[in-house]
Amino acid sequence: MTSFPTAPALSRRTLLRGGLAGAGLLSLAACRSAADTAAGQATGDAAGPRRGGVLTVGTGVDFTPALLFAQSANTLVQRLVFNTLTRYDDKLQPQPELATSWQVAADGASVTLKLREDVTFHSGRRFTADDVVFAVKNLQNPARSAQLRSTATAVTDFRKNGDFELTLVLAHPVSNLFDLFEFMIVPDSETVEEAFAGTKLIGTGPYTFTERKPGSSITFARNEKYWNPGRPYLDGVEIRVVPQAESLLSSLKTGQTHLSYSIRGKDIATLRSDPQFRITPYDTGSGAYYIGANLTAEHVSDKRVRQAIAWAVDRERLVEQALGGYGTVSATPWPKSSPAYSAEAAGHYRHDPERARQLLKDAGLTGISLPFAHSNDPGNTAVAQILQYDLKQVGIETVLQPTDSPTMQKQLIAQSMPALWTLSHGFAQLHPATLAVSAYPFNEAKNSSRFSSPAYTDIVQRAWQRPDSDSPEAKALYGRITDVLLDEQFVIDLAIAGLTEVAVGKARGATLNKFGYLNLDDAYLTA
Amino acid sequence: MTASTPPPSATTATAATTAAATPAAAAAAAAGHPGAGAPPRTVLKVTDLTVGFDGTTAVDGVGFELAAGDTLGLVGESGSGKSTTALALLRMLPAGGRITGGSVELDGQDLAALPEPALRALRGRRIAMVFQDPMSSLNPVLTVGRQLDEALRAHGAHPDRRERAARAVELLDLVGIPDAAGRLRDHPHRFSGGQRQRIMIALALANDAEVLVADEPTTALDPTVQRQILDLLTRINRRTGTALVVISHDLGVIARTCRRLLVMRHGKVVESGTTAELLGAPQHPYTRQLLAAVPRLETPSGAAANSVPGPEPLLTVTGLRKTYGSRRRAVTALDGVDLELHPGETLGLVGESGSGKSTLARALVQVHAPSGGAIRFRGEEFGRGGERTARREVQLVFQDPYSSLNPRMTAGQIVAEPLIAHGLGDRAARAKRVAELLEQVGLDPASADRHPRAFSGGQRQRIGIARALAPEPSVLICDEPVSALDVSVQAQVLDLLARLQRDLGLAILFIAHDLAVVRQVSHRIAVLHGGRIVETGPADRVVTAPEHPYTAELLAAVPRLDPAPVPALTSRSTV
Amino acid sequence: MTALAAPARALPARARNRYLAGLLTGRGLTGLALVGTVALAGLLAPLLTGQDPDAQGPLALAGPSAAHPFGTDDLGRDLFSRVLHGITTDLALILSAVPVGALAGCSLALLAAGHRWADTAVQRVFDLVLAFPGLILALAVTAVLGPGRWPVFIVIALAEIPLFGRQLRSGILVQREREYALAARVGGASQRRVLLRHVLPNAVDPLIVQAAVALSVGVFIEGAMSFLGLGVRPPEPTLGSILSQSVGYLATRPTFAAAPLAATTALVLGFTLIAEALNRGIRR
Amino acid sequence: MRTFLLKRLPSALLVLLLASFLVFLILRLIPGDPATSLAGPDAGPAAVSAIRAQLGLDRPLFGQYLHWLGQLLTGDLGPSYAIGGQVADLITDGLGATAQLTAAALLLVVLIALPLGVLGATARRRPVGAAVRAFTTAVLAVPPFVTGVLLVLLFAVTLGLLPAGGHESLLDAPDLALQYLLLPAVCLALPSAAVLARYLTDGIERALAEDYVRTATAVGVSRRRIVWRHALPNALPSAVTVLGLQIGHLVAGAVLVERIFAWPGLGQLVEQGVLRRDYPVVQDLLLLIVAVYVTVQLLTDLVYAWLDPRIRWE
Repeated sequence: MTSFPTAPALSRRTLLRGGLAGAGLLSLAACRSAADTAAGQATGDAAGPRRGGVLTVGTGVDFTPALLFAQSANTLVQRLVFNTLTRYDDKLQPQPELATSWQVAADGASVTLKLREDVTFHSGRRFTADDVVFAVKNLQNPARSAQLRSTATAVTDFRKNGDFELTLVLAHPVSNLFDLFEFMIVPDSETVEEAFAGTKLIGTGPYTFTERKPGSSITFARNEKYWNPGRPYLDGVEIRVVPQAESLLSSLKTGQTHLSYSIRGKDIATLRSDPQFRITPYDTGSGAYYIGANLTAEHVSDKRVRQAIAWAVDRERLVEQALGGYGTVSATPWPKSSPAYSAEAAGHYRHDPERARQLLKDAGLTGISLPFAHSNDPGNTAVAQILQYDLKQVGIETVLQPTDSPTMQKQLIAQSMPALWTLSHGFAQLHPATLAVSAYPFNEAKNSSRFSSPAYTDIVQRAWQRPDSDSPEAKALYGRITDVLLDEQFVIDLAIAGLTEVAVGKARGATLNKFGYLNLDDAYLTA
Repeated sequence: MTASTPPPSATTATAATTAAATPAAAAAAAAGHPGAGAPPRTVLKVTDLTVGFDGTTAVDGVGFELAAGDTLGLVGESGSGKSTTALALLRMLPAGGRITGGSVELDGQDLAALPEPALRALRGRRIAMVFQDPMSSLNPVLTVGRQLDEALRAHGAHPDRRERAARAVELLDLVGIPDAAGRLRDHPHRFSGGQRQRIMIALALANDAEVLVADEPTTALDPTVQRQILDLLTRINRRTGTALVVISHDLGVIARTCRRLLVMRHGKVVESGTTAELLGAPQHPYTRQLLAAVPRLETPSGAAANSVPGPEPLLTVTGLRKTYGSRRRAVTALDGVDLELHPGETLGLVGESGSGKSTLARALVQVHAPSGGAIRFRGEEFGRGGERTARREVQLVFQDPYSSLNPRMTAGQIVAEPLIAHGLGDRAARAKRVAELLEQVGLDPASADRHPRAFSGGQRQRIGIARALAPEPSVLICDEPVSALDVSVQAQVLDLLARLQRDLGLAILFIAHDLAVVRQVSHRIAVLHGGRIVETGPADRVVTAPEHPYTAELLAAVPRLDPAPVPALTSRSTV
Repeated sequence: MTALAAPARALPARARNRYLAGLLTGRGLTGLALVGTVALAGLLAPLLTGQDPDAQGPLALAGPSAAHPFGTDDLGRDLFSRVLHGITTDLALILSAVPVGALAGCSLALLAAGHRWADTAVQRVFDLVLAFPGLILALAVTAVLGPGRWPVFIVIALAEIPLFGRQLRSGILVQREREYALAARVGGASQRRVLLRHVLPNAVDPLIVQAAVALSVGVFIEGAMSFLGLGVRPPEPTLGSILSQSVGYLATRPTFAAAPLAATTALVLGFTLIAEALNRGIRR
Repeated sequence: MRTFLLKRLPSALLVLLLASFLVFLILRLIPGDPATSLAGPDAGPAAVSAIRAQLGLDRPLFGQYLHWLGQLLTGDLGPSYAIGGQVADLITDGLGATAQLTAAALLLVVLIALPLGVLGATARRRPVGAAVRAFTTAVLAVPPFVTGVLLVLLFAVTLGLLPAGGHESLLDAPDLALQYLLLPAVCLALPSAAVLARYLTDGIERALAEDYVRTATAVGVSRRRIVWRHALPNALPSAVTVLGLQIGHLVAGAVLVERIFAWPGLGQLVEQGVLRRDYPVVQDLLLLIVAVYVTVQLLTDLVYAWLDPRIRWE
């Protein structure tokens, strides 16, 4: 299927000839058309998975090699070249990948993994337990800036039992151990520095890295010796970087790209009625919009002001106008799939300006003005303007501060944010403890809001340092975390909008893991 | 009117060509109308030609006939409509101009009524034109060969490029450009002014036009070059039988070239006739006035009547040198000039373009620092105190009354500038002085608040003089002060200068290329050539008995108002 | 001696004020009318529309209607009001930044006229400013100063400096060699006086034209900076910010872009027409 | 010509040195630093300082500057901080793409501006002239980011004639590469073409009022030939100067156009570099752009002298 069902190639050429008369263009027209080369050359039956073809994935942000081992804006590469030890299913239950089975000790102080024995790296070297040791140590290196470093550093010792069996000894039980296994790609120890520099990516994954043109594209070819027999189906994958949102949309519409996770909500809304596209929401990614408050700043140090803000925002309109309807109104960070999710908590704050005004009045604060930072891209600017307007309605004037992301990041890390800011955060789709120990906005030890409370620290540590994550006790702890968050409102959650997959009809079988790693093991292109 | 002095020892090419041409002219004159002996055919007949410019009439009912091989002169001062007439002949009026009546018949075809494409086919092929300013009339970025090529291919006579190139060489040869073949690839700026005018003529001749209209063909040129160009036109007229229409403000130019004359004023023909008749017995008062205003070389100096020069020199120049450019490629403009200027004296400095006269003037008013030698004012050397008094007491009058006045200032402001610069008087005193100065130069003090463009050329030159007089100088350097003016205006300005010298006892360095003018106003004349003074002496002596061959050459080139060498009518030969 | 142009010169009254004469042609008047209409609409914005340009509502991306003559934007704000207020912001920015840039450029050019070394130095400064891609400059200035009107102002002014400076410098070089300048020097005027009183007034003509061109360049720079998220601080409307906002909806809501585009086009067209008219007036 | 170059070389080098200093300074003035952006949003101070040390950002500023100058002199530009790979490789790739784009745009500028400029001057009073003026005004009034998106919507999405964006190597697939090139080049070229057309119109109009045109008319050269062969060559030298300035604008405009058309050139690289505070990439790139500009100016002067025989190289 091409993207121009009504325009056969011949008529297109005729059109080109007629429309763009000119000697130079005529010779162009006689050649191939670049407008439809992305259509795969695959052959075969349309009914089932089919071998062959090159899948083109469009993204708005280029891959940053230095963030290979961290959660970043582009996580499409990791799972194409590398594998993880396990992967979650829809119910957050780990499933085997490089690890075939695992045994957590009863006290939760160690875990024993059995590994696949038939895996080789793209370099031809065999995968063994040493590579897992290396992967964990790699994440413990602060320069790798891995978000789950806290969990990785909980591993204090490695006990090998042959080449394919290994026990990780933990300093204390951690409830999000399998988040680490989902997160941690296993790199080739010999070329890790080259991988970090983006020149050579050697893993055990389904695709081998062929070429990277920074700012433009990254291409991969099928790993013929992949341990999963018959996979992958595709001959290759191209990740195409299209920074301009409108252009990315156009490239999907013209069939130049088959698949993208970077389409803005409001653009997706325009594609909804088009049968040519399949739209699949995931609750992964950095998808929760929030307002952060710097608790050392004037006015917002008062909890009532923060709660007033939570009441003031019309979350429904935010989702509708800024996100094109692709998002869920929520006062808590948790998506529905999270064990910490509770409908009641999610609906705790509604749009109630009257209540907001009352709270401000109680606090003795009327007519306050606050600086309000936001990222200067169009999407976040729209979000910020909506929030500004809503806050104004309850009597909080804000001065918007469009900030570019490196500046914002520096301020976040240095804890020097202005009184208010809006951003989005991830990590709520995993085990709830990961959010509180690994996601910076919620980190109990050090966060941008400069919030700290012994009670919060206590609950978070208890929720984290336990071997189980699904038990009623654990869930009770999550509920208490939610209560603290709802009460303190140092992070005012607004809406959850994960990644949304937009794919042309012929591109099938692509999935994301919980960290947004693109998995194309089972992906194929129909004829 | 006395007979002209015969050309001195003929060393130049000019003299040679004249000599070569003369027998032919004589022969033609003797034969009357060579050919069939029938009266020559009329090629151009202009009837009642009227040209309007945005509502005003610039040419009003001009009519004449031109026979094949004939020569006709159109003479008149600025604004007389002579150039407009010339342009109207080819219907090439500038924007806003339009032929509003009459006809221009070329061999019976009315050019005024012809559609543009048909007219284009005639331009250059049957009627051609040479313009006044060869500097701007040649395309600066195209080679001379290209421009000739364009002219040749415009009428498709020579389809082959090589053929055209050969013809271009032939044409350059004809107009006397040495090494014609080698110079086809040069751009216009590589040629001298006279050579450019020759190239213009070659362009006009490219397609063997029957009528050649030359609009002020020599105005921008030095006298010796002027004479060469006029000789060339005469020679072409004689050799190819091309009929000539020459437009000029200079009676001398026309008298030398044309058999018949038309005198124009305010767009109308006031008098016409053969050159001999007109010069010998002018009928119309305007013609008489015009003739009277022309300075004659024969007129003795009138300077002695104005003032008697003082004994002590006011300004002394010794061994003045000036070089331009880098040390390696230095161009010497002044090469050891010695001069003395006495109080109340007018020293005429004669020289052609490139002789260094403007450089000298600028050195004297301290715009350029000399490279060597010394200038003393009242005995004090420049650089040792002399320059300070000189800065106020030596003033300059410029050649071009258009460009030397700041268009953004009023006449009053312009005249007041030196007063302000030298800190003379307060505002009220200055206003009074400006009025005084304007009156002194013969302008209405009430016109002080008008901008230069509201004045005529002569009036502007008066403003320039008033400005120079403002700081009460004792020396006035006049750099070609009248060469851009009409003869009648020229006479008035010269009178003004004479009067000022009489009244104020000014010393004047009068720089000019026109020997007749210089003789008239100067006590002494110095001749500048190649950056050196080649001859100095009392004005009358230098003109009547030149000691240096170059002075003699200059004298020979001065056009005379005696109609003696006017060529006879020639018929067109086949080319 | 040019007899040729004499008839044309016989009309001194008409040429008295060449700028005025240029402006009073059909072209000039059209330009003035265009700029005037747009500017007036901007100035009278509070009278023409009762809507707060920043007031949001649930009705987003609506087409033109009685309540919203130009429709609404993606946040439900009235586009008519936003465009009108945007015009004021743009004009205020451009009409202040361009003169400042022009003044700075001209001062540098005058400075350059003083000495040979000053000339070299100033020329290199112009080169440097011209060589830096404008948008990089914008990124840097905004990053240092933070968002708002100032960076836009500075970037526009900076961009104009070499344009005006180079033009004035070459004008001065030409005019300085004219005889009237020489005459002023001979008359005893100091170098400074010759430059300021004589040369400068005659060298500014091309700058008038440059100014009109510069104004349209200003509209452009403002728009480009908004597009890159470096423009005037939101939610303050500017033509550029509305346009860049509308880009995402060109396919689905073309009316969104129409109004700001029309205002920008009218301004640029008006300024260019005025520039052309002045140009012809000067050349006449 | 050699003396001309020798004379201009020192000041060109001076501009480069000044530019290097400015570039270095500006980058350090911009808030945010490479280490924090490399560390990611959730990094702790330890990670940041580790990265800072690794990148050498903990050294004194002047030392860093000298180190950079040293790198420039030895030609070893070192690795990029954030984008990945060697700076030299990044720049080489980007330069190739941008060179293609600007060269194509330049060609289009000339191809569009020449006929438009001539038409504007000769058909001033006719409808064609009005149409030309309307076109140039419209092009000048609509910002390139709108033009770009409109072009994509029209030619890629609606008509499906050309790709919406992207890039193909000119060596691997010239026919496809040209199709990818067309839209961005047009988008980039239009404003400059409009400006150049205006200057050409102006120059030709002025040339047509000159005496030599009168001469050509008098010898019977046709109007068409006068315009193209006599007036145009006189308008060209100053047009070349304008074109030289426009090349600077093309490079600057590339930031926007490359973004809209996903063109992997220097513009994108600069933007990425700035956004990630990739100092080496941005420093070297900006300096390269300045160098290109200085070279273009030199070339413009040479071409000017070549086109105008009155000017000689001194």
